Amino acid sequence: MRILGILVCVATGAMLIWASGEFPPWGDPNSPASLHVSPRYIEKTMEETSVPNAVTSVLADYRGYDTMFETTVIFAAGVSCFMLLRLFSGRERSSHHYRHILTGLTLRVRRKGKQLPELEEFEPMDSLWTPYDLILRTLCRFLIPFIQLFALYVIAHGHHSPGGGFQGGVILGASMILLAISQDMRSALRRIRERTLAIFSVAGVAIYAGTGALCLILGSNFLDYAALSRIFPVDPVGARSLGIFLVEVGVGIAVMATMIVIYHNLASEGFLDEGL
Amino acid sequence: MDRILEVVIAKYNYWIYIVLMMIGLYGVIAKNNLVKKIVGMSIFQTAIILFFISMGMKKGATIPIIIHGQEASVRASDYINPLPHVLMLTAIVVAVSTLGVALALAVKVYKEFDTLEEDEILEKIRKS
Amino acid sequence: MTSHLPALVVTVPLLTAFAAFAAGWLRPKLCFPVGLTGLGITAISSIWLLAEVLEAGTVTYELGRWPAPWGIVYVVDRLNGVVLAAISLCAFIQWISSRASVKSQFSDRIGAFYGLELLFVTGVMGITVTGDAFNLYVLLEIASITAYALIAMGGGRAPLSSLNYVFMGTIGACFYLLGVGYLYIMTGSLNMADLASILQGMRSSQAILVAFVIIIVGVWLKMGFFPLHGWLPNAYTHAPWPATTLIAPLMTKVMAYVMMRLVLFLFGPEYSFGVLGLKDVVVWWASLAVVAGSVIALSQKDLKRMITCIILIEIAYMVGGTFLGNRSGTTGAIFHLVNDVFMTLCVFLAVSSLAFRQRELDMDTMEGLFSEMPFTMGALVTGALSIVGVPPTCGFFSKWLLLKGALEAGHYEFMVALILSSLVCLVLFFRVFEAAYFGHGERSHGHHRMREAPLGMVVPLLVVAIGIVALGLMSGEVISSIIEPALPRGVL
Amino acid sequence: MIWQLDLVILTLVVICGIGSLMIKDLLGAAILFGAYSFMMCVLWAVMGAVDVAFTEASVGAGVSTVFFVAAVFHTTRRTKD
Repeated sequence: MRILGILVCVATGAMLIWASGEFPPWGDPNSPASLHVSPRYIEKTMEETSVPNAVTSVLADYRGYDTMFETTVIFAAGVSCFMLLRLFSGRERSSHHYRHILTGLTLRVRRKGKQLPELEEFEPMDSLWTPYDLILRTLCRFLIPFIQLFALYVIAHGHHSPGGGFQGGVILGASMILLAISQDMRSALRRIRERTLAIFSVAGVAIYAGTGALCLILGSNFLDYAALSRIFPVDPVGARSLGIFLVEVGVGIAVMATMIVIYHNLASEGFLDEGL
Repeated sequence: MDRILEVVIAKYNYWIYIVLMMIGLYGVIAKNNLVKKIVGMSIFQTAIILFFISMGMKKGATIPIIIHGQEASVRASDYINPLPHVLMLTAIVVAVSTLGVALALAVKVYKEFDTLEEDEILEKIRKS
Repeated sequence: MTSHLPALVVTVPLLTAFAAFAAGWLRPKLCFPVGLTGLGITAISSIWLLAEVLEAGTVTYELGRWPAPWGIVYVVDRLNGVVLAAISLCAFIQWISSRASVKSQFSDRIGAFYGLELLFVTGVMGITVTGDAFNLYVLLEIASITAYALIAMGGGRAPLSSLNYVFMGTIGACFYLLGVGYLYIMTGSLNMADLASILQGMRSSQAILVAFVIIIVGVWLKMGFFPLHGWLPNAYTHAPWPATTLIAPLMTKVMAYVMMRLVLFLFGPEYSFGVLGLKDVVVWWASLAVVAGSVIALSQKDLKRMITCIILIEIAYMVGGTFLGNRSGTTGAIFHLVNDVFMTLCVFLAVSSLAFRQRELDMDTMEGLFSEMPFTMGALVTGALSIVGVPPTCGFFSKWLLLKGALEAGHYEFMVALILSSLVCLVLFFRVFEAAYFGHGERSHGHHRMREAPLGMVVPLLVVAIGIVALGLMSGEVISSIIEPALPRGVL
Repeated sequence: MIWQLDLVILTLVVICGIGSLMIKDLLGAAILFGAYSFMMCVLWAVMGAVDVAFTEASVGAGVSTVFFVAAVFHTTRRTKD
């Protein structure tokens, strides 16, 4: 296998490098990639969508259809993780964790159905055990609101600066993951329940696809945000900007919920009681 | 000699990207451990993303956010090509989705076979 | 409304998937009817779209109303119109048929399962309809990720097979993406029509050649073409039945469609067949793959695995037929693709109804099935005859065209491989039927009599079986009015 | 864009990539993969792809690493290669 791998890699690599001889020099402003399609995005973004960040306007408008499926991909991944790992009831864990009280080391004992004899230095880490670390807890409690605030800023300010729905959604999701790591999974789940997460993840993607479908119902093409000017008091260019904002919010919600779902299912093997 | 140096300077970036891709590809094909294979897969995907990003690069240009106050006179050569960035945002999302599903599968495989080494798993299958 | 049909065929299953997933959390009973409605609308609109295309020619749809090279467009011509209709019908029929087994196997996660199935359909429909090279990659990943998850639900070895599929599938998709990157760096465009017109002037470029090779290898990996097929038999065998009957007929066929689209339309026949000179090598290779697939299929004992291995043979037919590069061969390949969707669906559905009543599918446990499950076995016979290539089933006509194409191109080895593999298929299915027909009477002890599969499975199965024969009877019309005009000009 | 900086970061990326494949401990591999992603993110920021760099910093170096650690925690750290 190893030799085969090396052979395949060397052959492919040699072929790719051979072909790279024809590429335009690295960073060449006159390469076909910079001259053929892309100038319009840069020159017309203000005029056609009134969004200064060309990446956002291309992402959510010119090629908004790709982004809709990008959100769908992450939604599909969340649903897949849920479906593959989630265990609903009555299954016993294959391993148990014990914590050495003096050193804080964690041991894992893999014995199906059997418990270890009671030992004084070890405490079992079952679903009722909660870690307690004052520094970690306090720090995270202070940190999480700011992380979430920043995430909201990233989502809302994607028109003018780097960022947007996806990045903001990941940061929001990461703040909840941090909560689950620093405290425990059950208290994180008490803040935002599994059912809520599932509904959020589907609602986020549905906002995106629904915005597109709304444009279709309003008589224009799918995802043609200019049609939104018929129901919102904005001109067609402003409507594009508005449409971009709407879908970014949808992406943010979907990504946040999906990231948390994936983490919860991976970190608890689908039991959703204890995390890392 | 000068010509060779010129070619090297113009192209060495591409070569390093391709080397990186091949490291990842080797990881997927030849590694024995399933999580290592997943790491290799992610490296391969990220290297392709790097290759795409470098296509949009223009020397002497700035990031693709139109500077405030200059909206009237935008020249395309002043800003980096945004299209590869958009494509690669999508590709990053695809990469992390694949990673999530692959890790979930690896956890399931471990539950079933109690090991992550491919040869040991095949051995167990052959025995049963 | 008719002008929005290309968008509807993708967005309706997408929105239905969300609805089904949400229904799984709120009212699980609603999942099935919601999906049924969605797939029904999809099937109707794709057939309507095909009619529209036959009447008015190629339909283009600009998403977000951005013109072609800047925005993403959907282009529907005769080739993908007919593939779309086949896929959506197949998904609709499969949806009805798999109801009972989904209910019994996945009652606690029914919403997630149905949601993923619908997303898979969205993915394959989108791959077929899109006119943008990068959009194809994103949709490909949707179809793949959902397929990984659906396959891994089989239990036992399924997660391992699925993980293998993840690795191979991701390498394939990455190769495709890398090839698109090579095309983009040389041309600066992602739109297929635009790319095709720019590539006209770049016939001798090394980078384009490498892009062609990488893209085709990536697609072959996804298709399971012979030396790259390692993931396919395991993944489809260990998958749960409702997932196999959906994924096996669609995934590989759609990738075969992608190969045809790229070879015939993006790179163009002059380039793919003329300039490169890879044509003969690929046809030889396909012949080899047909033989290898037959050998692999012959060595299987399990019925499910055996019919899975037949897919390998069918895929090799399509590759070979496409690369024959003449009119009959390419027409045969396209027609075979459409037929194969239904043939595979028929055989898989029939075997899944057998499996629904009887857990093990060894050749030895099949005695007396003809008298116990006459309708299921009848449909299985029809599907098998079509795969072997017996008139009047549709499989005969596409194989005939492939043979004709091979004869015209002078590729006798492909003809030999075709005939040989048909004989192998005959032997394979004859083994099954012999066991099922003649084994009656010497029943092993303790074997209770099996009932016919439930009505919800038998009716769709019979519809598919009748459809195969009908498609065969109408093949002349289908070929002359839909498939032959679909070919690009360069194919002689 | 300064080519010396570019070269240094590229070298670090390659080293982290090889390291995460070579190291004989899956947790270490996960952390090195996080480092690899972060170097990648720096590289993209240098190339002017700020949005992509932002995404990679939050996804590749952040969430992906957490996923890896979660998966390794529930399986094993042992690896033969």
